[in-house]
Amino acid sequence: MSVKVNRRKFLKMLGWGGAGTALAGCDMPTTVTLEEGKEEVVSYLMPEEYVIPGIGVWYASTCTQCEAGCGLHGRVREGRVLKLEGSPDSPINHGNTCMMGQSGVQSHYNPDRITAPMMRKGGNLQAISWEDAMAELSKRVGPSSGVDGKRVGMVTGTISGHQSVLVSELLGQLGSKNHYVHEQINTSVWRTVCRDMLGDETPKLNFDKARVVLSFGADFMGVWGSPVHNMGEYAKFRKGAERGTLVQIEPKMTMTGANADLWLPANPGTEGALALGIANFIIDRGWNLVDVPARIRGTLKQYDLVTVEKVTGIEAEKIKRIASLLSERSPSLVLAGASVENQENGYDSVAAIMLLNLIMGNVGNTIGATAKFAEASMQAKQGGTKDLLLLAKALSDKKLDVLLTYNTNPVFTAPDVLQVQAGLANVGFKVAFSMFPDETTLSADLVLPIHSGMEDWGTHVAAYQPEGAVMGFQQPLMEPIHKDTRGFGDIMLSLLKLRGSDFAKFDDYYSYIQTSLLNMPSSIVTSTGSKEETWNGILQNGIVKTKGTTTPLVPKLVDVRYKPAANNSEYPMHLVPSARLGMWDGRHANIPWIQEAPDQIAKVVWGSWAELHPKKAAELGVKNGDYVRVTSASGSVETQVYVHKGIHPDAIAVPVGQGHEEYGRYAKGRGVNPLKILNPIMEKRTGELATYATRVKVTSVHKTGRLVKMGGSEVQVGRKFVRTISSSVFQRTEKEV
Amino acid sequence: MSQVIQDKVIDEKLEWSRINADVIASMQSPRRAYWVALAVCIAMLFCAVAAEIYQYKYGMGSAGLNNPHMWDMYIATFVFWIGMSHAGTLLSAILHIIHAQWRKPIYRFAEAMTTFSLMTAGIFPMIHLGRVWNLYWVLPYVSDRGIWPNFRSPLVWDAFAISTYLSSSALFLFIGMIPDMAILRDHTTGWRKKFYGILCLGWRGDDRQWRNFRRTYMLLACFLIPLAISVHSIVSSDFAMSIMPGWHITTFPPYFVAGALYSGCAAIMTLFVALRYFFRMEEYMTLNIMEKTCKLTFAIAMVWTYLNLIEFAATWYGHNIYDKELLIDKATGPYAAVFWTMIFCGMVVPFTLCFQKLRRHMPSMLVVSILLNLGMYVERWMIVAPTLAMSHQPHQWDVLWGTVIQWAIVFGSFGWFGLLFLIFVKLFPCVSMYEVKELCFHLKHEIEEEEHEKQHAAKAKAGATAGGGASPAGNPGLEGA
Amino acid sequence: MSLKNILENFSYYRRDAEAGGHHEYEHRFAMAIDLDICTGCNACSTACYAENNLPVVGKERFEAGQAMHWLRVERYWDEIEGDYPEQGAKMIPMMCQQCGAATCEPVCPVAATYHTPDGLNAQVYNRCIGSRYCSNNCPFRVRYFNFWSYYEDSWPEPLRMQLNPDLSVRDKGVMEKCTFCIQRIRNAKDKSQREERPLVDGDIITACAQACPTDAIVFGDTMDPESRVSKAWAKHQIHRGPVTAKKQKADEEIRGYRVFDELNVDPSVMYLERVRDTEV
Amino acid sequence: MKIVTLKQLVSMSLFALAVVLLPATSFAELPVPSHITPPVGEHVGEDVPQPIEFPHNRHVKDMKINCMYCHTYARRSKVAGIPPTSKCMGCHKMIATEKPRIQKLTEYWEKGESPRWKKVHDVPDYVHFTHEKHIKKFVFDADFPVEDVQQVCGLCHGEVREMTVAEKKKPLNMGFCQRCHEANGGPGDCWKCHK
Repeated sequence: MSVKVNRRKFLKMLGWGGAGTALAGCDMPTTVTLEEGKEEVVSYLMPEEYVIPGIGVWYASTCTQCEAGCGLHGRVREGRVLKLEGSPDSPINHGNTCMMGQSGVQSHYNPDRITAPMMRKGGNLQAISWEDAMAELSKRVGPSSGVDGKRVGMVTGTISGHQSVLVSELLGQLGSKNHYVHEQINTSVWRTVCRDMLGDETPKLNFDKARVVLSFGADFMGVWGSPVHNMGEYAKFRKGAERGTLVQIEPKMTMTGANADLWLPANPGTEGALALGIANFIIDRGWNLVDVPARIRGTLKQYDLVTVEKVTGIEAEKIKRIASLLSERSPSLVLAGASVENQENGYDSVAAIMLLNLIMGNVGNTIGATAKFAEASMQAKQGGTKDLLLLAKALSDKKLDVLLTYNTNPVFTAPDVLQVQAGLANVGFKVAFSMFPDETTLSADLVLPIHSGMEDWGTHVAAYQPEGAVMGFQQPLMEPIHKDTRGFGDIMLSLLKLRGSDFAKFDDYYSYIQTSLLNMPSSIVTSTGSKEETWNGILQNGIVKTKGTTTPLVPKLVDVRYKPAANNSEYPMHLVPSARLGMWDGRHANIPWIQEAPDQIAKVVWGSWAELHPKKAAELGVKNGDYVRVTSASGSVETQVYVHKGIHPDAIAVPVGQGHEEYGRYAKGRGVNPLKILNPIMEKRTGELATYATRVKVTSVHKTGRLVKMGGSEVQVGRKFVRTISSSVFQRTEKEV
Repeated sequence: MSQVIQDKVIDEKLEWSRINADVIASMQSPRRAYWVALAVCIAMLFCAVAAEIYQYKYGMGSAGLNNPHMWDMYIATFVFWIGMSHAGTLLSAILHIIHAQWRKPIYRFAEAMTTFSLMTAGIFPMIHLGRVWNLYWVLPYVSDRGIWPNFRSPLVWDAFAISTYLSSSALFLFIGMIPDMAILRDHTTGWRKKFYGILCLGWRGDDRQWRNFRRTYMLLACFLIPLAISVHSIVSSDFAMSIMPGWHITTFPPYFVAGALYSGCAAIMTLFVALRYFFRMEEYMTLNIMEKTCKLTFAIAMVWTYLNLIEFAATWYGHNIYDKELLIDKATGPYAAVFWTMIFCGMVVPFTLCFQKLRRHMPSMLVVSILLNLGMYVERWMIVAPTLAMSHQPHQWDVLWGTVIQWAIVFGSFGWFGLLFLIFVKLFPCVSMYEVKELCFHLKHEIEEEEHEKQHAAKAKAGATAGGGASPAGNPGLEGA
Repeated sequence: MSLKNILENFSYYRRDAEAGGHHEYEHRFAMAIDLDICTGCNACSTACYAENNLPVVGKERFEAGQAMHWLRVERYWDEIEGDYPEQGAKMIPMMCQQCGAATCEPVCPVAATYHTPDGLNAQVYNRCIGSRYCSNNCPFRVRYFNFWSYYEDSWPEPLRMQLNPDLSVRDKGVMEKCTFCIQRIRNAKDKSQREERPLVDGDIITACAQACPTDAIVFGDTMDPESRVSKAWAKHQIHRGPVTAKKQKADEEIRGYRVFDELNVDPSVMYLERVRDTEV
Repeated sequence: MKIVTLKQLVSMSLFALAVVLLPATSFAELPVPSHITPPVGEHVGEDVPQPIEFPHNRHVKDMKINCMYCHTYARRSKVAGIPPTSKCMGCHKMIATEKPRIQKLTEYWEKGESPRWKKVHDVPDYVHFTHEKHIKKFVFDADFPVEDVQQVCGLCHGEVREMTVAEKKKPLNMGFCQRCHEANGGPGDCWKCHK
């Protein structure tokens, strides 16, 4: 096959012989084999100068575990990738990784990967050959299929780079405008507010310049934005000449909250009021650094301390302290995250919060402009939950005949009331490009197994580009483990070729990327040296630095029409479908390391739990390990309780990620999925799904069990494991030396 | 009645031939209860063997052990059995040296108990090893690899101490049986005759043999006493040498020795009642002997209680916060029930031994002795488990109650011990015939002499009333000589 | 070691523990972990799983307390009166502290755990007979025992291909623990030897320190006065050896401390106290 | 102290006997490099069938090919490495192409596969032996002539030049290693080999 030959040609050039997964003269650890002639040794077919059996070689690539686009180095020994580390060259992660990046290898080597194309025959998915699969594709979406382009849809996760170009090309070729980009964990509302108030969707957050970070539910170390980058910046923020102070306001303690100097839960959904109250106090005292028009001032007047205390449940004294902190220790950085964004009033709350940045003069200081990747078609198409709602509507309205899914799992993430699973039945032909048998994939009619991030080519342009516009370059770290998987790009190319196009000249995705990267216009990259040198440089670094376009921020005050959410006596509690670094939106539930890694706060493993405040737990008469039923208007889930004080007494947090009905041996049938019981409430201004707005009631089901968590005692019992000193002492002993 | 007669532990009029006949008969036709006990023991052992096979195959996790609880009941049971072994040494060696005659009818089975409880104890370090097939690495043998065990480790000391103690106590048991073997050789037929013939090592009972025998026996007894004390001190150093709260205690060696003697005595009481019943030994294992055993047990119980309280006090007034916390946790935490069981059984129950009526009531003594044993078992458990459950590191605090596998093996060890013991008493005389004869002989003499003295005194008295004068038999003071 | 040897070198064998005691050290690897910037994100722990062939034990065995996380991130709550933990949670990555006066070492009956010339507590898996005394005697409880044959079901094919061939996969009945990534130390030493240069600070980086998104973990050799970790130890007035009066910190408010220092086990991991702005 | 087990004693004395009694039939022994105290121990290897019966004797004795010509990684890595098939083909495209073994090799080559050799000198997986260190110490650092390297290799691998397919001739157990380490000043730290 011609594809194969070209791949080989490349591999040879890279110096990475065709040993594949065979273990060349190596010692694969088994238990004890002392017998002579029991183990096999296989040599390389062709030797390569710097590949020595027994010595690992590091190759650069890009992480595909989330959308942040961190650079990776993968250790390859005897043709197997063993360990991933952050690439020090990457401006996004600076050599570091999070636990998801570390566990990329387990995604790649996952025992539950789909190894052959499958087609639905008589209700069941059955393995077929690639030839048959491609024939079927051609039959259903090819030129002779007579498919109506307008009735073709594609749903993906956040997508960027050349993959994005191919997807757009394909949909364009078919005449479809239905590209749904669904990402359960997103910052859509924040982005919209940034666009409206700052003129840039993804402004650069200079944690290192900030002396105070006031975060309203933004778990920026966990699942908000680019976590590894943010954590690196956070370290600078703490280690700077003056130690920065972090104040976190959120209904359930996230990892970021756990690191805060002051952690407070405002009544869920009232964070906007709190922000306005702080703004009002600041303006009242004349501490604001930027003038505020009288119009806005008038709105703010209603938010006096007494009212705000009543609405938010946060003591006036604390509000005053936060306000004075912002003024005394300017510049600051004020952020808003999931628990604020995903309320019915999310946009207005975030806008109120952004107002603080504007009046304290943070814009242009701690909030700066980022460079954008110059080629718009390759920029990240960032997903949200709005597209999920649109998809659900299109499905129920029977507007789609063909649906392609890639890198997202709407059947798992969509609330039950949206009836995505049922809606899929209305689609005549569903094609899933997938590595794993997840819920969406198994609802498809044709399943095309794709390469893992460690086997495939690709380019990734991160949405958040903190230090100049770069493109992450993803290259195979080893030969495909399974012989019947194919690259996503390769399949897209062959789909494009069905109708004949400019892409016909490329043998495979690799040659397309190579040609494209080597022929980037000089407006994007400054190329020095020969093409071969450039290409080798890309392979070596794993990133392509480009000339980004930067547009300065234009701060603009908008009217804040904040309205707190109404109370609900039938469902008194707020459901917090919390996400965490690691499990993300549930896509990593099939990775054993992630399942076994305890939640950062509750320390629970291998399952679901519900976090409750001791007050509420006492009211309900439950303790750790007891089961409760969490009921919303749209359904209910039953899970064990973990009681701690890091949660608002009126909130119950059920983590997202578990409760898979499919998705391989590690994920299937484990825990519950709180997303399923969400009410279909929309954030009013952006149309996103307000995932934090669902109200629930909690009842004890009088069943108990042992909560499987790490750690015996929850407190140090007088031991000196973690000691705490005040920052004034710290300032004296370490910063002034 | 005179003191001698009142305290006499056996009917001195027993004929020697009857002693032989009775003891030999006991080896031939015990009561049915014996067979029941044997069957129960075999069943228990069978459970343990099955559990151990499972554990061997799948790993120590099947015992429910986990990160804080690296040791649990296996080690507690090990210490328990080691402790029990001390009674035999106490009865036969210590009491032998101090010429306590009443030990004679019961020391044989106590010695057997020593050997068998050591054999039971010795199994536990093996059961508890993760890789038991490499057990021999603990022994200092000349290895091809040129490596040695770590002589600093108390576990290596254990290996030495236990094997030495086991071989010495087995030897002591065997030596003590030689004259009885000869009796059995002379009174049995068939394979038994051959069997005992080999074991009696050509005993003829001449003077030279008796003289050598006595010397050897005394020598071994003297050797065994310090050994017994050192063994349990070494076992205690498994704990005392560590850094853990509740283990790192200076008084552990005497405390362990006292506990050992205590549980040994309690076990003797149990077996006393059992054997007395099984083999119709009422004439040999008399209530007077039981009384003496009870008094001894009570004394040791008080020593143990004292040492235990001392330990608490030292912890309480000491400045080791971890120790103190642990003590409070023991008394109030998840193990509180077990802890108070130990206090009750170990410190309160022995006071029942103060009552003569109870002491002479065999069923009560069976219950009391079992309670004491239970107390001593949970004492060992209370040493091992709470320290691990609530040590320095609160993050790893955990309470463990064991799994079926662990319990099965622990129970099975009683079956194993019982089996060995029951086979022993069936195969060998559980009452030392020659020593009982000696006892009767001495007793008869003592009584005769006393009678004699009495008569003399009566005569003298009569003489005195009749008109006084010197004793016709001369100096009465010489008679005792 | 003959008596003559002991007599001749008496003063040598009586060296101060800070100078290495009776050990002949080539290196003394150590860490400094800043708890102020440690976020508790668990990247280190996962990196450790990836690097050191740590088995995934599954829910039931995790529940039984038989997990094998050499490096665990412990989370403690403040003992507070109020309604909310306003200072967040306390996170501490806890791994083998590679004590200079390790309590695990003397108790192993077969010397499977011993002190290496690199200043580490070695655990020789193939020598271990599984008496588990070492773990019992570890105040930090950071030794993990293979209660089951985890390798049999932890890495179903093709997950097995990820296993690091630089170190053994452990079978049941064997104790194991953090090694400060001995295989990385070895590879770095081999590399420096190959390049005929001395080992310099930064050549060796453990998997946890490498992964840490905030670089809270600093790893290095305290015998090299120029290393980052030496400087951190010196700055925070933490010294090798047991805590004696002369080695007490001059300023109690300086952040460095070693966990359970009062037990005089001479841990090789220095933690820096968590800082909280108490004025907000 | 050198410790010799009974088994080794017997096998050594048998070996010595054989050397004494059968001088005519026995081949000239491989000289031991003077700077090395050789490890002591003998082993009777099993016959390990290989996919191709590679004649070491032909290559080593007759052709005088250096060990490290084919096992090229020995001086650079912990594993000596089986030579890549391309290396075999480098000569055997031209040489001895008519021989059945070579034809078999050519078959492999044309299929683009490497033969799946059976490992003969296997140590348990918890032993991390490294060729590199040994070659460095005994050959390069000792200025030992590289052309005689088989004398060094032979200490552990036996007289490969007399074998066709490799056979295990030395016990390669810990005692064997340990005695040599003691005699030649190798490291005594457990973690040097076990980790």
